[in-house]
Amino acid sequence: MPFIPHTQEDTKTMLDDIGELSIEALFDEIPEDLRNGQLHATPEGMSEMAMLRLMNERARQDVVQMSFLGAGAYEHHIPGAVWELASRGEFMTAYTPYQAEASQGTLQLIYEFQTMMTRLTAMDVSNASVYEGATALAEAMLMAVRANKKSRSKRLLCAGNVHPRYLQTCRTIITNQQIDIQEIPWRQDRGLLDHGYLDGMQGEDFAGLVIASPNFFGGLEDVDYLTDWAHEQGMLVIGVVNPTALGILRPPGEWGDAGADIVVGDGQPLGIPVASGGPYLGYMCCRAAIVRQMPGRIVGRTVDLDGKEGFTLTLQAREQHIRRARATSNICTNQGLLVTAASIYMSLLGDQGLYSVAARCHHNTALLAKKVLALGNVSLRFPEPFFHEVVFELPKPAADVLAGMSRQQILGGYDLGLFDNRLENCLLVNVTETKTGGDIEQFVQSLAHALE
Amino acid sequence: MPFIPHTQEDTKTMLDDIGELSIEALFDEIPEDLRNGQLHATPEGMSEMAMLRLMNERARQDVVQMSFLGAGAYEHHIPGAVWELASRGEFMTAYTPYQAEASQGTLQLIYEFQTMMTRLTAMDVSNASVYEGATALAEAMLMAVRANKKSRSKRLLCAGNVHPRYLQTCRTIITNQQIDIQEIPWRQDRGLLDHGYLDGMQGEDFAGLVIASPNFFGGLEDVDYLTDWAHEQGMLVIGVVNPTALGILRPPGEWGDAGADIVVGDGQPLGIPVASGGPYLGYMCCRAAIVRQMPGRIVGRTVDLDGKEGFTLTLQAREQHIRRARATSNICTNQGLLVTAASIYMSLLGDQGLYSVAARCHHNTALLAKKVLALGNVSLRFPEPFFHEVVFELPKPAADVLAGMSRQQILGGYDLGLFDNRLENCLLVNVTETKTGGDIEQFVQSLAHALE
Amino acid sequence: MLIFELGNRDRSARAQYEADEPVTDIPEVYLRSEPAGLPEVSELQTVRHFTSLSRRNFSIDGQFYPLGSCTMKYNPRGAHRAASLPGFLNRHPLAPENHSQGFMACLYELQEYLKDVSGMSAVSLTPMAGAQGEFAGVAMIRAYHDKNRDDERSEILIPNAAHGTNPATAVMCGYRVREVPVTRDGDVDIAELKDAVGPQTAGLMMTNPSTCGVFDRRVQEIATIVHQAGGLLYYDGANMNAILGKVKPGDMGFDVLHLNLHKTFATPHGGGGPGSGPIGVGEKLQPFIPTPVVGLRRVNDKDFYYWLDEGDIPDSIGCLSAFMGNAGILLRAYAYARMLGREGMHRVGEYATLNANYLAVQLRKAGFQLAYPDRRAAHEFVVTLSRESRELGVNAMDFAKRLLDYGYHAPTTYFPLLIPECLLIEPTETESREEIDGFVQAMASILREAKEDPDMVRSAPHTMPVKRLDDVKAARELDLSFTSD
Amino acid sequence: MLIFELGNRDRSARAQYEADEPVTDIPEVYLRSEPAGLPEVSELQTVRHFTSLSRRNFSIDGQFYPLGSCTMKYNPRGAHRAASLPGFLNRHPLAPENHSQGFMACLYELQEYLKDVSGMSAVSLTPMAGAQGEFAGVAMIRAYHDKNRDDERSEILIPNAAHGTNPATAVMCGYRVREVPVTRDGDVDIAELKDAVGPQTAGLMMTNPSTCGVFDRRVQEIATIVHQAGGLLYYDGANMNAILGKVKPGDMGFDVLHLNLHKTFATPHGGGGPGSGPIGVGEKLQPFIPTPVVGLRRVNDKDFYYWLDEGDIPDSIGCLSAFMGNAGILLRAYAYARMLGREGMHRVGEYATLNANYLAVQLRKAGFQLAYPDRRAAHEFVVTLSRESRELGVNAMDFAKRLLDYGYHAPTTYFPLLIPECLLIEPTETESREEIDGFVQAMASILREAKEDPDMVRSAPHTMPVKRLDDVKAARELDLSFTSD
Ligand SMILES: Cc1ncc(COP(=O)(O)O)c(C=O)c1O
Ligand SMILES: Cc1ncc(COP(=O)(O)O)c(C=O)c1O
Repeated sequence: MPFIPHTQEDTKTMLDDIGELSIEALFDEIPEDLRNGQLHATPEGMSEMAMLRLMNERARQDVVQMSFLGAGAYEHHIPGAVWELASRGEFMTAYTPYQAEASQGTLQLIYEFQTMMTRLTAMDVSNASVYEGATALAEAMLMAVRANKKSRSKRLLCAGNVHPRYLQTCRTIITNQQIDIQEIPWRQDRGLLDHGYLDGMQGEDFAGLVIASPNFFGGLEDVDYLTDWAHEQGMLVIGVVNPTALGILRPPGEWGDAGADIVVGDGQPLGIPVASGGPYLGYMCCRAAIVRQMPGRIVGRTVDLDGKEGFTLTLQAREQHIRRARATSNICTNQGLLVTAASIYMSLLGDQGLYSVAARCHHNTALLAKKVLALGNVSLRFPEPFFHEVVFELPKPAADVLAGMSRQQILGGYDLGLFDNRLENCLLVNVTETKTGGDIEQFVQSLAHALE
Repeated sequence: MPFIPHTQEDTKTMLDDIGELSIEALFDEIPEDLRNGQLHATPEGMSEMAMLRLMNERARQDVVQMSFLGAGAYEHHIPGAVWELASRGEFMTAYTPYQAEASQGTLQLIYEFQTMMTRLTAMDVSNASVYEGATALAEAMLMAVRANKKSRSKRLLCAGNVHPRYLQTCRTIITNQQIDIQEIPWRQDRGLLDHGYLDGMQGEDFAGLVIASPNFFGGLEDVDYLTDWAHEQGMLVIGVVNPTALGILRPPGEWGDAGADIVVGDGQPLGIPVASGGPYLGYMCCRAAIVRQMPGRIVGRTVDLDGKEGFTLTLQAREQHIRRARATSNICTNQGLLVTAASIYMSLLGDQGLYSVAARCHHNTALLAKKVLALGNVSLRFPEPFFHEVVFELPKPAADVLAGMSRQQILGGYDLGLFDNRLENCLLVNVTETKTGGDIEQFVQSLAHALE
Repeated sequence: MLIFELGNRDRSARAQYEADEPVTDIPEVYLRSEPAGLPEVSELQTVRHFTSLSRRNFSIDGQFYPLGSCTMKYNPRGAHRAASLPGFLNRHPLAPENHSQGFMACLYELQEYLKDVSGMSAVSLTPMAGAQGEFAGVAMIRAYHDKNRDDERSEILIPNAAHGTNPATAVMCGYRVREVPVTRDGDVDIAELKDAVGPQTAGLMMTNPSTCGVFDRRVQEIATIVHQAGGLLYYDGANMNAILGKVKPGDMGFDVLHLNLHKTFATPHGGGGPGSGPIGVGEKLQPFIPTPVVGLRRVNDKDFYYWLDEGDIPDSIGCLSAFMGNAGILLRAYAYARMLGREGMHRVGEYATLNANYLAVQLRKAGFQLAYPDRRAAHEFVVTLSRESRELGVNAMDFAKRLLDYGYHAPTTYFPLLIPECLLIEPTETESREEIDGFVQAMASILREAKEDPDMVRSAPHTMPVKRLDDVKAARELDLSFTSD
Repeated sequence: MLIFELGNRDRSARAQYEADEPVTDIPEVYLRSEPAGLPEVSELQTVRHFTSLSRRNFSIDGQFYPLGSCTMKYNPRGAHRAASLPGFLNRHPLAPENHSQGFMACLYELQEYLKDVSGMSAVSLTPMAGAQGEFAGVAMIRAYHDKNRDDERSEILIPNAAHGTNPATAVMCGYRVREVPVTRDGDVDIAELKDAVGPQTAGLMMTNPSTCGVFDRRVQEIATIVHQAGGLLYYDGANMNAILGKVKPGDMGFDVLHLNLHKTFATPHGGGGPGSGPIGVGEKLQPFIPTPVVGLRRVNDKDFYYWLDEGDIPDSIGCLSAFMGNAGILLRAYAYARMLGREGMHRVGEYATLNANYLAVQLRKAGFQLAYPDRRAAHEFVVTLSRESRELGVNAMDFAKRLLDYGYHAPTTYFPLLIPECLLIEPTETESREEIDGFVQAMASILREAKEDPDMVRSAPHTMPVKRLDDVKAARELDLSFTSD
């Protein structure tokens, strides 16, 4: 039987030992009228060979186009070693490291991951991941409400130019707890947050302020101003940051005078394929003072009975399996394997490598922008600086242009009309280090063609 | 530097310790005029990313057609677990198990492989592999000459319907030692060896007789008759056998009254992709009495100082690293990783699985033959039984038909005109378990079309 | 050794990137002034380091791993390969639908299979783990009551044996939690339940078979009681492996549920994730289902799969992540479902149950005490070591740690909370009789050791990379990231 | 436990095949009457068994592996992935040329690069390991003399330090072997060579740098002597890593050589293979090159790669296998060559040499005796422990075994044969200074232990899965396959 090792003889011996004649008898406590597991929609089983053939056909059916689409998921080169190592059975088929002595590998790895993330963000503490970027932001909002002792508010200010689905996800999650999100509008001319709007909020009680930089448009906010302003108002600052960008950008721990309080984002760019949407990993970092409000698992270094260094899950009193209804979150299973991949990725790249990747993404995006602008009928919707995403204002709806480019097997970007109907003619384009000069040229020609 | 960990500081410290100022100085014993390693044809280096992009393009450039081509390399379903396990670093990046205590994994695995191969072939002993099927046959011929104490001959009789490249390879290798191969013709009407020809050889001194069954045409020889005849003549019998076939066919250890003396073949069908030609693995089995004439590595089970079971390379006095000029062969590196894959494959399938695979190959081939014959203008070149390859006689040259089928992205088989110009209109077709009824239908239609 | 200690300034795996010109067109104020301090190691050092870390882990591939409630069964490599096909891995989540038909066909069919096994009328695959499925489910219950302007309902009932995520979820959804005790034989105490329900009851969350390892025989009565009080019933499907293909939660009367694909559908746990927790709903809750969902329509006489979004499901509780969930896990589960097929699903529940009952019987014969000796084991069961703890001073944790020395991962310890000194043991259907027998022998040996040399058991493990760790120090002197001074 | 001992009649990994109807249309006389006795295990048992076996191995991914003459360097995973692309793996070796252009382009370019680094005028990639390369080379030498009707040449000269494959190969090609001694400083003894050459000399096989780890300074003189006697020179390229991108064997005067791609070009050794041993030839031997070779011509103004076969190379010694060699290894080597590029190749030789000299110097400082103290180490060098063996009774094998306990694979022991109690040590360029320092420390510790507690060293290893094995029993009471009675 597929995946079941029992021979007929095994089954018989085992039933003899139990003292029953049939497996069916073992279900005798289940009310008779419930015992009807008849399956109708499920087809007959197939061998691995037939299944792989089917999946191969399905996978091949979807032509993967040359992609300039980012908008929250980014195509990067993933070193061959990353998944060769991460797929080792000992990583892939282990459970959460509840038995520390038998899970030192995973535990040390998480400790190293935490270290890498705190260094990248210049924060004190990292957890062992949450689901992905949007849920990380939702957890950060809840955390800010819990952690902000100065504020009694259940309201948060949030950048209107954070990834729109992040905001939607946060709404889904936190409104159940009667927490309100107030959006900060972005300036039509710059794509950046409207500081004037903040002036109007002066003195109101909010638990926290969410800043995304790079924001959804790829632009860089005045994070120092925003951070200091929020801190003056007694708010906690939550930064939402693409980790690749931190290869070149100033880390949120250094924003303003005191740095951000919580930093979250999606770790997907760190060695994880775009993979149709997941699994990715949400990362979360914070200042030491508020670690007890952090959701999710955290690994600490300690010693064993002999005084030897070892690693273990710690501060578990924050978690649902100990604290139940009083836990910081209901999260249990997180994204362990992706943490493994991201750790290997960061180890292979190191500071220089991540700098080079980020710089190449930026250079490529700038090069593409230059060439696109040279077409004449396209302009930059928002001024520089941008990181690796840029918004073009087209002479016609982005949706039509994308359809045209798609016919040339190019996935040209994200139609910002979906985000805001004032941006109907705007295209959000991402260029990573995977693109060559030739690819960029192809994009420009395809765009020109689609604009004709 | 790619793959080299040295920082500038490392290099400097190390040179200081050596007492030199530059790496170049370390080459000072090499005559000056030789130190010109200038490379001209080698391009500049590229990153892994760029290399993978290039290789992806190259790999995609070659459309892989639906293939009915066997002729020595067979497409089978390879369970996902096979290479997931075989690619583990501990298997893949280990050397030959010279330090037995630190290589018990590989050593036990080879012992298990040896056991599987002896059971499959019903022979006493297996070695740990040679390069592939053709060289295995060459080694077997040399071995027969050494091992046959009754014969002083340096001549061998070899089936003319063994894989033609096997025969060529043997010629390349053994003629240097003034060993002669005499081909036994195959009968034009049956594709099987001409027993009448053997009658003519009665009484001549040959060291061995090579029988392939299934032979190159997929047909099954009268192995009992041939084996007994050869033994009566004082020859050793060398069987060449596709291991998949042994899922259903009588093993060479049971041929005739005494069984074959040496059995070889290519282990590729056991979990190894066709992979453009290699690496595969040559397997070699023999009777216990002549194990000391076996080339290549052999693992034995023994005990350690504490009496605990362990595994080690044994009978090394046969091998070049000990015996040098008096070794049984010059082979050193063999096909270890492929042995690993084949062992995992055989473990996953077991007797029932290998039976089922072999049976499905045969049924599929028989089904295809039936449908092809129904076309009316094609006939079977040779009568049944066949295993999983069959020869069709077409109304026009096979080369033309193949070209026609290729336009429909079907690799229709092997043009036997390349093998023997009397078979110009003959097509050798292989069907394995990977083909569905629909695939077979497609073949038939494509063939019909190409014959129009 | 930590990877940071292996490093050396300026070292890195240089084949992995082309060193690039510095960024000068972004004003300096935006830029990093110092390197972050990522590891500085070569490619070989990286490979060796993570290879070596992996070897310090127990895993299904390495060990029998009878962790109760976690369903640690074999993770088919074929499913892994299927999900790793480049066509799936390189597909952007926002790729247009007409370039996503193969992928979406898999998801659509998976939705159908999950409806089939759960007896529900709609499924959303988007939750990324069991806990997120629970969240979605309870949020739907809330949305349902809200829609009905039934604002008084502020409480979720949860049996006290429940998994921690259940109460935590209820609170995340803004509810109070009221625990309902279970009786001595592990079923929910009906009398207490009747006392507890009322107009304040939003719903009840329940796992069946429960984390006590028994199937609640009165589940239909429970459903009636809660429904009559106007509450809805949430089914925590983490234990679905016990009854897969045998019983459907929909038939028991549940309104909403989640399934843990990383348990029942054999996707790898990855050392803590990723998971996937699709939810299924009955008709009442269908309008509230989280987005996106894959829909199917006919276009030009061909099947066309499309995304149902907020526009299509206006009362949806909304989305739960930036994209559509843990696609790769869904593909693995789909592949597994196809390999099992109808009969295979039936067998999962059957042999999981057979193995659990066999193991329970053998442990009882070996002298261990079952927490519910008169009950059938579902796919898991509870052993209590309170007698051993009392009489020999060797407790459940000691047994657990000593098992590691025998090469077995420990069962879940001290859960469910209501049973003292307990081990929750789940062998799963993919383990052989021989493996189970080996485990029984190890347990019997430890029992002998506990009598003859209790200190040895109390100080176990002895063969792991570390001995027992100082958890108090870990929590008191927090060391959560490496600083090299 | 052997996999056969895990099994249970009728068990198997049933997802892996569809049980099929018996074969009835083949007469029974051809059919197997009894099952073979392959393992009968489940998929999980298989995965667990082979995972566990793998963990009983040292490997580059796990350990520093300074096995002299074997060039155990990092095997880039990127190259592995490149060669594992489905387009390459699923391609049939006899697929038509017009469906093989991408694959053949890689091979063609690899031929060009190997010509470039070796200084030869043609390359054939078909030999499947070093030894088969040697075979092809010596067979070509034979074919050359035969073609010239120079039938008296019956002897191949080989320095006594040579690798065992060299003499074994000469014999396989029908030659007698005559050993030429090396001098005390490791170079071939020119006087002895002059004595040895003559009209019977077919050629000389030589490794340079030699397996003594030194570069023969008079290689050009040697070439002249052999050439003047009418012999040809074979270069065993197993040690090419030492001089890659620095010196070309063609410039030294060699007529034919092989390269071990599984050494110099970093393809994985796989626990004993596969390898690849392309051969390069100068103009004299070009007509005899083994087939197939990839050729390039222009067709319709486009590059077209095609196979050169016996028809194109009529004097070829012929083919060496059923198809065209270990394609997958060639692809890996090609990927590696592309990543290294021109400068990268230069660096390989440089840093391999730097590491070897550094390690030699540090070991000398730690009190060890180098076999050739006055010579530069090439990429490897020889330590002799004859003093330790004499004075402390701890020999080279004891050091080797004790190193395993320290987590280092042992260097090559007792080779080259002419140096007593020796270790042949090759660190390769991919190891870091820290790793090398760690090895030196381990050697120094063992030296200390050898003085203080020699029995402990003599009975090493102590931490491996087994202690020293009884090789005599293994050879006397042959147990080469498992029989369950
Ligand atoms: C009974 C039960 N419910 C819920 C969960 C939570 O599932 P997840 O870890 O996927 O969030 C678990 C997981 O351990 C569980 O065992
Ligand atoms: C010097 C030398 N020559 C030849 C060989 C033989 O190469 P292969 O093992 O690839 O056949 C080796 C391999 O160990 C070697 O070290």
